Amino acid sequence: MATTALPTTGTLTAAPAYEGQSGIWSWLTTVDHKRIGVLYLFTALTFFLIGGLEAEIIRLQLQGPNGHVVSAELYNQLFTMHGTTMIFLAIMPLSAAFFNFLIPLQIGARDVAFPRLNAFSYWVYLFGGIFITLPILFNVAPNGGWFGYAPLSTRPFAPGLNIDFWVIGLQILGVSSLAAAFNFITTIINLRAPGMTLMRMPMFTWMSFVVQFLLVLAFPVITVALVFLLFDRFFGTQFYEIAAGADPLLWQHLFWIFGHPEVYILVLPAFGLVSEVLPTFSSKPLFGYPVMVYSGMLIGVLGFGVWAHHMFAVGMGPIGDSVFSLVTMLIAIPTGVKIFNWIATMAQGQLRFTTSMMFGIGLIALFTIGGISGVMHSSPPADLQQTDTYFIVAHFHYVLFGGSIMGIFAGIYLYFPKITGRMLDEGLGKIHFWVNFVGMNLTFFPMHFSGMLGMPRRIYTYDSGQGWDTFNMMSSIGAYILAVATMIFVYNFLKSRKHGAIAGANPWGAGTLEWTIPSPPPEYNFAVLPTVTSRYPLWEGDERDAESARINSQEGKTADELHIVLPYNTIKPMIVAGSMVIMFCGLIFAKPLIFIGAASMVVSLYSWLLSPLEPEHH
Amino acid sequence: MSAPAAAHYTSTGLDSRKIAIWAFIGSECMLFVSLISTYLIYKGRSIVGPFPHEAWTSPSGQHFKPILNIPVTSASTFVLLMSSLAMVLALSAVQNKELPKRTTGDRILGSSKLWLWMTALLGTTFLGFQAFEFTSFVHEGLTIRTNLFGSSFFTLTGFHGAHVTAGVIWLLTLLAIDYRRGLGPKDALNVDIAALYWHFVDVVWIAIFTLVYLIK
Amino acid sequence: MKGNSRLRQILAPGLIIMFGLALAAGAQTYPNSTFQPHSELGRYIDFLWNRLLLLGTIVFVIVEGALVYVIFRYRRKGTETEKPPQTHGHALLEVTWTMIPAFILLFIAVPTVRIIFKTQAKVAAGALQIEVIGHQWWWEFRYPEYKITTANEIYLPVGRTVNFKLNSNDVIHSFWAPQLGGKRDVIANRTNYIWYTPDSSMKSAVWNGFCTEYCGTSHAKMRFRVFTVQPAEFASWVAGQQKPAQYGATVASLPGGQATPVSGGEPKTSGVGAEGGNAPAIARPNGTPTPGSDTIAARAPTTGAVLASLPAGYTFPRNLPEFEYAKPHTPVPGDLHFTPGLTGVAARGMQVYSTAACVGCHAIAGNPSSVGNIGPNLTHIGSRSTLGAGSFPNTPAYLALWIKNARKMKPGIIMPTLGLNEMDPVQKRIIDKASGGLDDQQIADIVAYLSSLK
Amino acid sequence: MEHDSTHSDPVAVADHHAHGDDDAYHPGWSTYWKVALILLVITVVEVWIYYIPSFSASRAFVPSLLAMSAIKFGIVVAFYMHLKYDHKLFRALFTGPLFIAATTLIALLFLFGQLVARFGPGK
Ligand code: HEA
Ligand code: HEA
Ligand code: HEC
Ligand code: CUA
Ligand SMILES: [Cu+2]
Repeated sequence: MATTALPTTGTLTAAPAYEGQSGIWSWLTTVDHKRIGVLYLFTALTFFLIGGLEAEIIRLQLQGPNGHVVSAELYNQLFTMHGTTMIFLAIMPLSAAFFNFLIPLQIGARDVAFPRLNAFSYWVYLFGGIFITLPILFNVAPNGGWFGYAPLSTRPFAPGLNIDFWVIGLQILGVSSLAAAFNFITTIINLRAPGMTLMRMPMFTWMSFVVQFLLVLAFPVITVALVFLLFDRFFGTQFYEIAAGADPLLWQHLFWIFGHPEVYILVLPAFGLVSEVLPTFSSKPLFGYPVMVYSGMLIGVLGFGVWAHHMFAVGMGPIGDSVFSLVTMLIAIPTGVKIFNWIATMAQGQLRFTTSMMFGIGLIALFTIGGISGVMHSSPPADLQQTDTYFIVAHFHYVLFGGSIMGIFAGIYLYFPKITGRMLDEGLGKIHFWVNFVGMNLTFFPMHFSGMLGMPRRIYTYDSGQGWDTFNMMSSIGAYILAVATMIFVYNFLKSRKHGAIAGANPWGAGTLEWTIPSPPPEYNFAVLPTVTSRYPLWEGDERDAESARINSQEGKTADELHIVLPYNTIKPMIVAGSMVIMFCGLIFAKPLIFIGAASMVVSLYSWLLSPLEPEHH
Repeated sequence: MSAPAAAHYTSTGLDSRKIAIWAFIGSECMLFVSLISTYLIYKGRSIVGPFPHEAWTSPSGQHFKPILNIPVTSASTFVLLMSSLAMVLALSAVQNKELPKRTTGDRILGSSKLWLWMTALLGTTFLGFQAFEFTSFVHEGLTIRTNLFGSSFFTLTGFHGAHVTAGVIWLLTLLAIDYRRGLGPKDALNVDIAALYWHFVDVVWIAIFTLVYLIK
Repeated sequence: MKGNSRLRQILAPGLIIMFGLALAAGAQTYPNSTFQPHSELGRYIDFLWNRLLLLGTIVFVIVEGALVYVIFRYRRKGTETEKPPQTHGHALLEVTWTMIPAFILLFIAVPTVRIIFKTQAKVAAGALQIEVIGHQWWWEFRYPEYKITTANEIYLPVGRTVNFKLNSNDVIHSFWAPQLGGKRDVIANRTNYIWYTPDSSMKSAVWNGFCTEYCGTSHAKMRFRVFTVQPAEFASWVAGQQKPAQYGATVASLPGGQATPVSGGEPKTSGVGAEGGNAPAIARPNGTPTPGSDTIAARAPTTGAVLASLPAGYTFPRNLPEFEYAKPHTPVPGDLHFTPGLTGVAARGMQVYSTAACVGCHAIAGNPSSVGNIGPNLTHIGSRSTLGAGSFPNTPAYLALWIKNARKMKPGIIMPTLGLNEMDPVQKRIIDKASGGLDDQQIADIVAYLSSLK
Repeated sequence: MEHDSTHSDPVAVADHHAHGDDDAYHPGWSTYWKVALILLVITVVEVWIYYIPSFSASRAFVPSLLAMSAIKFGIVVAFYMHLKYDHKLFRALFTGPLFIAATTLIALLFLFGQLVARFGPGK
């Protein structure tokens, strides 16, 4: 339907996907950022379904008072794993899928700066994700909540394996995120095509750039916090040992120094995606580009100064409370600027309501609600009534689901054609949007009420007569609707991958560099490195842009024919990743594995580092 | 001005690896700050001794000296600082490999192998000091499990020691390459990156030495 | 346009459903609502909340209004001949929408900071001190001024500022009685405070309290009750609590009928010696303050209490319909049964209790063998209205089941399963005689004993 | 509006100055040994004042130690890590995180009452 009405440019033949690159082995050994991006996409979507399934069971349990679908023990594992999965295994990697696939295309590069490191990041993520997810099948999944407060997570209070999986799993995932972040920082700084100045970079790349710095600065802190916990649990140190006089707030501070930047890590890529979607479907450049850049940076920097707003109830004292409160409120300003600039981007445009656009607008509408409730938490006395209730749960689902997930869906609908060469079904897409939109609000809006009416979070059961029954029922119905929405999407995704309409290079009439190359892009992305003279080379560029776009949209030639040197495929990063995970498994299962894993890791690492990346240049 | 297809064009003209190592060092700042903060936060909060700067008598009457040994640590600090000097000389030797060496001084200063060995050796000496320190602490009754001070002290200095160890291995790897095929200006960047890492580990020690050892 | 009509098609019914559900919700009462403050702290918060809600609504309306306007105004009609104006920005506009939010925030920030300092100031002299100690998963409350230790229930005199001093022996908990004020975390190795004054104009009432920091398996069942009572009632309660435990020659009968409140349903208490029903021998506060059969005159607390009219031992009346919400309704697992028709004898129960495992964990002032401090103080357990930190009503029927298999009723707790031939869900083994299993008759005796401890 | 290179792009502008990394200016032996000497001297002074009981008990002790170690830190970074001569990008990559790290450290010490007496509510 709507697809046919869209302007399409470029030739309408589906480029054969990754010629000579099929079969399992090619996926295991690939170092191509696009294929790694696809791996990330599929893996993360799978984890999203798993996290969603966990949420559905949570909602089933809470549908009415005194529910007994699951036991207290299992419930606690479910919400811990739901939060952990959604944050570390679904949204972050979904963003990573876009980093991988898009950043090199948007800046006119042939690959990321360190292709093998990139593969390594993915494999570490996959193995780490499996490591932390599997235990729930054996009823030993992590059960300390997604922020695993000490001392509840220490050995005396959590003697089982549950938290071991969590500590080690997060440690593993941290390696993946850090490695990827160094890679993308370098890529964005150093691999921009000629003329692609920083202030011409597409907004998605910009926001990703900010996110990489957040990762690089936030993850070491949680690494340290987790190391302490790991040492406490395995080697008898006393960092969180209350009997030894430890201060339980140490964990909280370290966690949230990571945790708050983390929430911007989750939302800024979505902001970036929406900043691509809105101009595309408004046929107008992004409004206030420089301000959008600076506000993104400001959000990132301020994000390091607000962590203790998660701790207004811990008794920090009036000075600490006030300072963190004020800095938190400040963040509303740059975020507001983004919201208004997006609306201004749409104003005076010619809006096309594709599915992608609808999700993009959905983000503006819903994130604002979450942002406003965020500001409500930022007032410490008021937060004393809100913290640890469903009001908070409402807030963070509005920003996470209404922000990150909506943005990511907008991105998936926008970039699916670029990734696969085929269009997603727009009809199903719109149904998906509306069911999703209704379900989302029905699930999470009532939580504002149940929270302010006194319902604490993380309770596996509640009594009748507390005034919460109706709101919980609404939330549960909403969650079932969301499940339907998600299934529609999954169906659309799987079907269109093989049977969608052929997309062509630029099905949406978008303006940025990635739309100048065929869909899916050839291995080498750009036959010639493009010359960039403007922010939207396809809209505003001069003849030089047009010329490189013309050459690049041609297809058919192989890298060899074009004398483009591509890195060798290699299995080594995967072996290093696997060895590392085996090493960590040793802590839990059998000590010898530690040495086997470490030895194998060192050997494969040397072998990786000492083997050439690519053929000698001619 | 579009770049030739095969060349590895970079926007800044800088080598990607060097950008990455600096980003890595930035990240390490947060790592060590977390560790140092923890040490300082827990300073004076241990319930039982031994303590860093104060003597302590246990309820059972056992007496413990202040545990930190400033003279020994000063010596090891000196060693680490000198290793940084050796490291810059190693780098400059690699960079200037092709320059003619006229005097003995030139030849000594120009020997990358000498300076790499020297750096690695000084690094190892530092680690030796640390091993000595750790074992003597354990003998005096302070282990990583004893109290908050023990946990945070050993973890902080242990993390630093692990970084030094990794650095030594890195240096030995470079040395192996130097013996196999010689390191020349082409490799300067590789050596430079190792050097940046090495110096960073050194500056972290400068901070630790003051914050942990000297301030009471 | 197509998209538009679909929008209406889908949005309209959605809104109607939402509205309908909201109305349905309005029919209920909200006993834990944070919107009805009953202390000065509550009112400060309410003031901030109202302002936040107002400003938040304004921002919401502006943003969503602008968004909706733009959506409808600038839809592509398909008839456009040229590109829309390619604006890149507008300095003045952008400055404006930076400044306006900043200005709005000022109206939040200023009162916020003032209220922070006001509510965290040093508490006024003469406040009632209450030490709160969080345990997995129950609350210990101490009144140092009166040397009272109790659990899971707090009595507060209206009009007197109360300063809670919060500590934990294990993990982090959080102390929250929503209608009285905000919450404050309860943390080991760190003493926290929160203070407020229950409104003096209030009539005696009961409030639900919750642990709001996730603290492990039974976090959901770590509740408590706050009774805000008139000063005279408080004084009487204090006097009662200060006495050591007394039990007369009381007999608890747990007569025929199914003693088990079944899973999923309301407890079937008919025929059980429950709620003072047909257990006349246990003097229970049957909906009215019970004068008690006390012989020892308690020393009355001094703080302005009018004692004359009330003898020692006031407890808040149970079963008042308006406080239904404070009565737990949690069903008991269906496979937990108690032999019907047993009659417990308190004197015997005292003997059994004092030689059973109980004394290792529980203290009863007046019972010299019962000095444990792992579990709640049971000195006046008979005067409390709930069991298991607000999980079950404190009636003989529930108490018997609790002693028989507490772990089945409240997952993960330290209190072991004590009933003979019962399955301990934590240790995963059957409790036998050798491991101290109590048969139903013994339990009935203990119930009689404990119930008599008013 | 800002279509072309009038917009400052620190990284791209710098292209014209740096011709590949190998050419970056590095100081030589004469600088290196002087730096080493300064480091040495400062370290000696640090340890020395540690052993002057009257000084190490005075208020000036901690600030002077901090100042000295900051100087050592600074010159190693500036000269041995040749940040002083290198591309300003590297300086940004280092000082940005360092700033956030240092602020975090100070904030944490403040929050845990290691810098000033804590203000507590209640009693
Ligand atoms: C995507 C993730 C994300 C994002 C973007 C945010 C954004 C914000 N968050 Fe949120 N937050 C979370 C995820 C996120 N949060 C999570 C997961 C938790 C719970 C963690 C847990 O406990 O499990 C949490 C918890 C949380 C708390 C702790 C609550 C508690 O536990 O007691 C606080 C307190 O201040 C807070 C505040 C804010 C603020 C002020 C913003 C701001 O950035 C929002 C700014 C945006 C706007 C304000 C809207 C747009 C602005 C305008 C239209 C301008 C005009 C507006 C005004 C003048 C108000 N958040
Ligand atoms: C981005 C993050 C994200 C997302 C998208 C979601 C999505 C959802 N979340 Fe949650 N949530 C969190 C992050 C997120 N959440 C976090 C961080 C916490 C805090 C955890 C903690 O306290 O530690 C939390 C906590 C949380 C709670 C509170 C639990 C408690 O405190 O006790 C609830 C309760 O309703 C809830 C519900 C939901 C629902 C109904 C969805 C829905 O949107 C889900 C919709 C459903 C799907 C998307 C999948 C449906 C798919 C199928 C049915 C098919 C499955 C098929 C196969 C697997 C083959 N979430
Ligand atoms: C190993 C310790 C232990 C033993 C033995 C033990 N208890 Fe308990 N008891 C507890 C703990 C802990 C709780 C609090 C449980 C909760 O609510 O989370 C408790 C709660 C109770 C309560 C509810 C108190 C309240 O205010 O909610 C009663 C009544 C009780 N125990 C009676 C007994 C009796 C009778 C026995 C012996 C037959 C006994 N207990 C043996 C630890 C113990
Ligand atoms: Cu105690 Cu939750
Ligand atoms: Cu936050």
